[in-house]
Amino acid sequence: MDLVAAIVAAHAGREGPLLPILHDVQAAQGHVSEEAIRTIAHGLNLSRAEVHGVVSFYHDFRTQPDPRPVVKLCRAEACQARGVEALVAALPPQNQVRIETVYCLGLCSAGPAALAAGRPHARLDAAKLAALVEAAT
Amino acid sequence: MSSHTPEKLAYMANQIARNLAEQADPAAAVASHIRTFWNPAMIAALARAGATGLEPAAEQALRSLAPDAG
Amino acid sequence: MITVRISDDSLAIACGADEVAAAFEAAGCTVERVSSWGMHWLEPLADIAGQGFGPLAPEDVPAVLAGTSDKGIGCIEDHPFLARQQRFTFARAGKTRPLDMGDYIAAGGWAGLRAAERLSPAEIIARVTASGLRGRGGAGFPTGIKWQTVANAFGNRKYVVCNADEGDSGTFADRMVMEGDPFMLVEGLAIAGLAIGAQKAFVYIRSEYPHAIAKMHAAIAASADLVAPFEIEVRVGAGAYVCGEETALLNSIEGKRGEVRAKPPLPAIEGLFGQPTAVNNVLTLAAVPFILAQGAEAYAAVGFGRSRGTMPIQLAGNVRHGGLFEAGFGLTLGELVEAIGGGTASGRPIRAVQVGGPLGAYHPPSDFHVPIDYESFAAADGLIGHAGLTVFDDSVDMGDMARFAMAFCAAESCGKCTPCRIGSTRGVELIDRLRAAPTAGDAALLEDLCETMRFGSLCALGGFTPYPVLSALKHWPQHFGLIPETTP
Amino acid sequence: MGYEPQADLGTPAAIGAATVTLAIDGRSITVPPGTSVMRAAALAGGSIPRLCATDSLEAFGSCRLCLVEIDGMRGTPASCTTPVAEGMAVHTQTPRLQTLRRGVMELYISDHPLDCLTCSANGDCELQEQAAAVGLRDVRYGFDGASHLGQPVDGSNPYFDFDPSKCIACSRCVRACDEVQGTLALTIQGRGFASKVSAGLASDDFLGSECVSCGACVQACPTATLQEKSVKEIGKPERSVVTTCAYCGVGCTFRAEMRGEQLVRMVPWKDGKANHGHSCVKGRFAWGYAQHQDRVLSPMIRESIDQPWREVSWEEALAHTAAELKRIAARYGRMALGGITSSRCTNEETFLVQKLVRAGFHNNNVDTCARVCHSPTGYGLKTTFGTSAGTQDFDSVEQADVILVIGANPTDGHPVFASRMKRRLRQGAKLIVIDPRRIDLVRSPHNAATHHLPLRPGTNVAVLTAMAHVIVTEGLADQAFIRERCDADEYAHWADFVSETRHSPEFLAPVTGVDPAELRAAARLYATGGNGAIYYGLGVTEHSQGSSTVMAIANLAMATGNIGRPGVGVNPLRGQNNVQGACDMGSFPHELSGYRHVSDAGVRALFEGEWGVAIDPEPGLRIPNMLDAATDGTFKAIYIQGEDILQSDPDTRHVAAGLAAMECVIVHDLFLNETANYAHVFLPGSTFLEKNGTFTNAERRIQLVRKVMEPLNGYEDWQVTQELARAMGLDWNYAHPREIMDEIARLTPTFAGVSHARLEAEGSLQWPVNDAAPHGTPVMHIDGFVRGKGKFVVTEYVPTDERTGPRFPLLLTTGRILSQYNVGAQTRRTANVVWHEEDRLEIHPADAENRGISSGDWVKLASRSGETTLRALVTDRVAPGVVYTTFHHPETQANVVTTDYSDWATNCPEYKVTAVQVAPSNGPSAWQQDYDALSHRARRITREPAE
Repeated sequence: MDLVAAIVAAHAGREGPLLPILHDVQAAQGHVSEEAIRTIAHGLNLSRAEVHGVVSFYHDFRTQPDPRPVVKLCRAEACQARGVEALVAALPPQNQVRIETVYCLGLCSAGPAALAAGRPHARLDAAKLAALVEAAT
Repeated sequence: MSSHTPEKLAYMANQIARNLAEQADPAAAVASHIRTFWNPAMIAALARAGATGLEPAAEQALRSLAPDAG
Repeated sequence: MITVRISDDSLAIACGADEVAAAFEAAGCTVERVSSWGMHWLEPLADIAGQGFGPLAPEDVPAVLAGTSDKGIGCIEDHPFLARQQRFTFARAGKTRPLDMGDYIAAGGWAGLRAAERLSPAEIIARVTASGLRGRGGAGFPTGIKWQTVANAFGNRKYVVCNADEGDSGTFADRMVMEGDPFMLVEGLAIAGLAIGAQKAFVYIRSEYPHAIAKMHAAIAASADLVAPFEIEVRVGAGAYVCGEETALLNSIEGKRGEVRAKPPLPAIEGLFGQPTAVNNVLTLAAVPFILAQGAEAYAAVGFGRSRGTMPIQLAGNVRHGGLFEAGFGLTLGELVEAIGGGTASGRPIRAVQVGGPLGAYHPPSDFHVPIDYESFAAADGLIGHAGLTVFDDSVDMGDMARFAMAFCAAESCGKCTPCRIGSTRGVELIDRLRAAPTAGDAALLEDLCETMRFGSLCALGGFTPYPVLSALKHWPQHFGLIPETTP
Repeated sequence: MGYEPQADLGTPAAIGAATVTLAIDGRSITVPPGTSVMRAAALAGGSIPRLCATDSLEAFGSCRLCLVEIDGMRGTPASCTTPVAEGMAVHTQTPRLQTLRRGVMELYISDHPLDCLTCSANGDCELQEQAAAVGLRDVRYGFDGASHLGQPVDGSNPYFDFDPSKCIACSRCVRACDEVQGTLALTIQGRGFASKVSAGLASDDFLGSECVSCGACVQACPTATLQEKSVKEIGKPERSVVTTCAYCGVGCTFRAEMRGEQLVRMVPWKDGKANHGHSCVKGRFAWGYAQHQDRVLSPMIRESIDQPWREVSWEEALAHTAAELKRIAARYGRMALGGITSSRCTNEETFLVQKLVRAGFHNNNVDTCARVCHSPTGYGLKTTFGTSAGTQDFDSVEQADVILVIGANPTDGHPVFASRMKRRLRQGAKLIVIDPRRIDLVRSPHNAATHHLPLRPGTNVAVLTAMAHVIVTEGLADQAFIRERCDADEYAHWADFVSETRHSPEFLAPVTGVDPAELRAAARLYATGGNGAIYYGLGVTEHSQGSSTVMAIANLAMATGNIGRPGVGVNPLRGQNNVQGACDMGSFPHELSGYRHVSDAGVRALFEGEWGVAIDPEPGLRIPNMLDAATDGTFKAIYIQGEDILQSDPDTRHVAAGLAAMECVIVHDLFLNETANYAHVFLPGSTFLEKNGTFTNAERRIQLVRKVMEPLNGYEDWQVTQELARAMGLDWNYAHPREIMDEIARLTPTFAGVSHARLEAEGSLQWPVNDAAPHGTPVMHIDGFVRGKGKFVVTEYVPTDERTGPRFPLLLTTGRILSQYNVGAQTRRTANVVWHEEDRLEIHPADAENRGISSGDWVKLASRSGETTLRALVTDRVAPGVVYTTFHHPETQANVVTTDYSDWATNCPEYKVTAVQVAPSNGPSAWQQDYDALSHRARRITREPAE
């Protein structure tokens, strides 16, 4: 059985298993491919349109692979109040790291904040953010 | 295969007989069925050919439908 | 051997708590990782026999241990920021190890559930109703009445759903509960289950909170026997702010697109998988163990008007003393951001405070007299929402913030209803056009658009986005070029 | 009738009595609880603007145009999602609401092309209509902002285009696919402003998606986003006529929308009692055959089949035909003539053909294509219940708790009913499927059978008897029902019989191949799961034990008390549009209309009095008997209306031999079909669009067929039959089919109350319609069986004589596919071929592997009757040892392979079980090559100027 089918089988019997499955597939393969969508749809007895609709709704799921490391940078109001937009403007151009905008990491009293490799970072300034991006590559 | 032959009619009668074998009076059931659905020419053709190869219920039915059968 | 208590809250970690803890361990100390006191500007904060030191960096450790550090803040519990609070929900904050069952029990954990187990469902609901507890998610609906509706509804199966998809910028109380006192939430869920006759609870946590997800998983596993046969399951969101809307959240748990459902039917009647469902916010459920353990009166004794009990207020953004401040309703906005928050972190004057997250209004200092309670803020064209206060200094361009409000709505709109789906995009374009070439016509169109979104949208995302936009337009028209910029 | 869209009340009707009174803009109205404010307003004669609401779909609440103000309620609730409440005071037109609605519409139009004048939906566009209704005059946002304009049109579906630039994201198409059709092929992709309708995955187009082209999305679309290509090509319809579909036995009602004499589109009619506004790819779109160039419009004759056809005038054709028939009767006797009525023609036409045989040919040699499909249903249900028809209406399925489908593939064969069944299943009803093949119902998005019993073809009776064994021996029978409603002695006899150990699931498992535990569980579910409803098709009837199987089904229903109320019953799914009607009209050789035996002197007297001729009291020949008699030289002439027996009947070579032995074969059809290769007279037929009359669907529902356009050949089919009768000297003078129906009503007690006038007034009637049931009979046998007591019939399992062996180790079973219909004469002449351009042989991977066969390979399919070649499709839908094919394409010649075995009681052919071998092949079989040559030769036409 292929990996996606195994993930589907592992969640079989749960109530509303689609999101947990998509998370696992994305974690395992880095994205949710059309092939994976077909397998999931078949396994859960959903139409592939439905699964596609769900995958495309949530920003966490990607349909194309992108192996670059990710830095999730909060650009919501509290971090804006603490100057995140100036940091973004000052970031040196690079293409090795995917810098994803998120809206709020819950670190609003200590922004600007980011999440990289599962670890949160707060009180960022231009140097710290640049170092974070550098470290992620 | 030429088909409106006595063999085919006998086959049909036997098939009816086998399917009605569990009825209370199989011979009567077969006779009634044939009487209801068969054209008399078919009954006559079967009767002309005689009872050879017929299931007992079919044979009995044929006798009641065509008393002169050979 | 010195025992050092340092938080493992993700904010503390983000500020370097792990490195500080490692430095103390390297220096031979025993380190206990506890929850955060909520004094975020002091994180990482070390607690050595009740004395606080912070914010620390690893290089500060030798001085702390040598007694020569200038980062001492004295007795933590006597700190004025804490001394002014009334902590019901965050009573254990800073004091217990989040996943230590012994700590939880020693600090009064499970007393609420034990009390509930001796009561009938109707009695539990009666106590919650008597406490005056209102939903802390923003709408402020009385919790007891919601539970009663679910309890009365016909269904083969009923659910409790904890909305832990708090995605409002400027709020973090839910995250602190889940990371700092997860058993309390488990206890609240179990009590809710008893009250409404549910067999199962889902805790829907936004994916941006990995630490909260991990702690909740662990706490649920550790307490499974205590709440059995009631089952609790964590569900992780997938990057959709709109799933904080309760019906979108239910769709998401069901594995569907996080689109908002039209109401009626109310989730209490026809909710998760079509069954009666109590959807409650983290803080609401977290308040329940206190009410059951200490009594409805103890809870209701605090508060202001129809807003009873305490409210965990979150001081965020450009504020000197940011963090969690739990108090009865009724403190004014000005007291909170100036006296308690200490003004801006930048030291510049406050220009605006956004109250209630991205969908909350921007309040100028002239609103600082308004007390924090549901009704007073409604009267001031605002809402308290999750009670997150995001402070901005005078470098902020309120035209930018109005534009951002529309852009955020456009980014997070589920797309189901027209005012939000198209209106938010048109809002961004219109604000750009207005600011490039201000006209009275476009200003009026922006107001019309806000009116269309406010009264036409299916849920609060499109419906409340006009709050920040209109408040910015009203109080800072100069930022839209509608009147000349004046220097005060 | 002018062109006028059907009224739309916005949200579906609530069930129940009108008890809630509210005021809408001061007008008081009383409606059932659960009614939306929107619907109540529409019922009160008002109109609330809306775009996402339509009364075929559940309220959605997304467009936000229908906002209202309600006294005592905060804000502006959406009227579509707000239910009425007693005493509610609703305001639908206030300045605030007008501003809001204009604001919403301004947003819509800011993202919509400004091409109304050149848009194919101009004048038939809800967006345009609503923009006018809310008084939008100006789009102040301008048109420079983000938009969805300029996106490419998806024209992959042959019948409709998808133009995303015109989409308003109301989700009506998505919801129609979900709620109405139940395929869930569509979704909204992305979110927010980027929300976009998507068929399947991002890389799918409509044709490549799971879409079955039912048209529900097109129907639901309020703009020109999803629109029929025909509307774009021909233009907006100018007039319309409501008529009944001529495809399957569901009997959908459509509005044929016309521009001049050109059909623009077929739109399912919401008031159609069988389809409630739904449709399938055939009825909705596959009507192009009606004007196909292959239609033969002039009569043709020839002396022998090796000659080319000669076009002649109608007069000559009819005079020649009458002379031939008279000559043959004179030379060979009256029994040498016969006729076949068509299940595709109207009741009136069918009635005339059988009347021609009985009154003009002076014998009862009339049969119908139901012989080869549902004759066992007639026999089996008449024997057990007393009526040769299904017991329920289609609406009944909405109250079923357990649905047992045996030998039917509703999603392909009866798609519109299947959608309703699937909706009921999504609501929680349980499903049992008994079928050798894993049909779509067994598992498709959002529904799955609780039990699938993949039996070995030919063992239906054994499986059903084993189910009865479980029900009786486990004490699950409904004793009260049996005591009150059934013959006690017969029940006791039957109960003893089924209780025998030899009928246990375990004992029969080696025969049936069905897991005994699964069979027991299925039997328990059917017996105890609430309302149990059985639906069956040709997988039941087309067996040597077809009649026994029908009776075994009836036995099960009676034993469990599942008869005589909504939600239960025994429901044959009829293949062709008028199978029920053709049978009702006296098309069988042994009975007159209304299923009365020719031997009944009283009945004959009635007909003899009306027709003025003596009726032969003896049963005539059935189709296979006629063909047998032809090969024996005693049967010489046949009039075949609207049936292609050469392609559709089994054992093609035998059929060909029979036809070739006749002296006058008269084919009355739209096209030069396969049977016409053996014909001497060809009489052009008319399509259902060209005639008046009635069809009777599978639920006994009689519905009007209305003439939409003039017959291209000049005559409706009933007129041709009448002219032939007159040429033979009969004094027939019907001016309109309504007069034929009046005669049917006079002669047929179950039709006593039927007339075209009543059908016009009431839409449809389900027979019996008579003094006892003046408004018809949706559910039969409510207070008692038509025959009195229900009759349990012992159904001994007698295996078919068709056996697998070393030469023919596999079992072939046949069926149909959604996009094609029967022999394909109609659907092959439409764009439906894109979905099914050839018949394929489904074979299990293990069997394919053993034979070195891959999907797409040509294979030889051989039985003791003959062999043919076709391409393989390797799939585990079929069990090992079983192969399957459809028979829609004449090239396939699937019936060369089927045998002459047939049902013991009715001679319905055993299409569903043929022992075969499959082997790789290089090309067509010898028969296919010979036939192809003959077919080519036989279709030559010499065109001489007529007259």
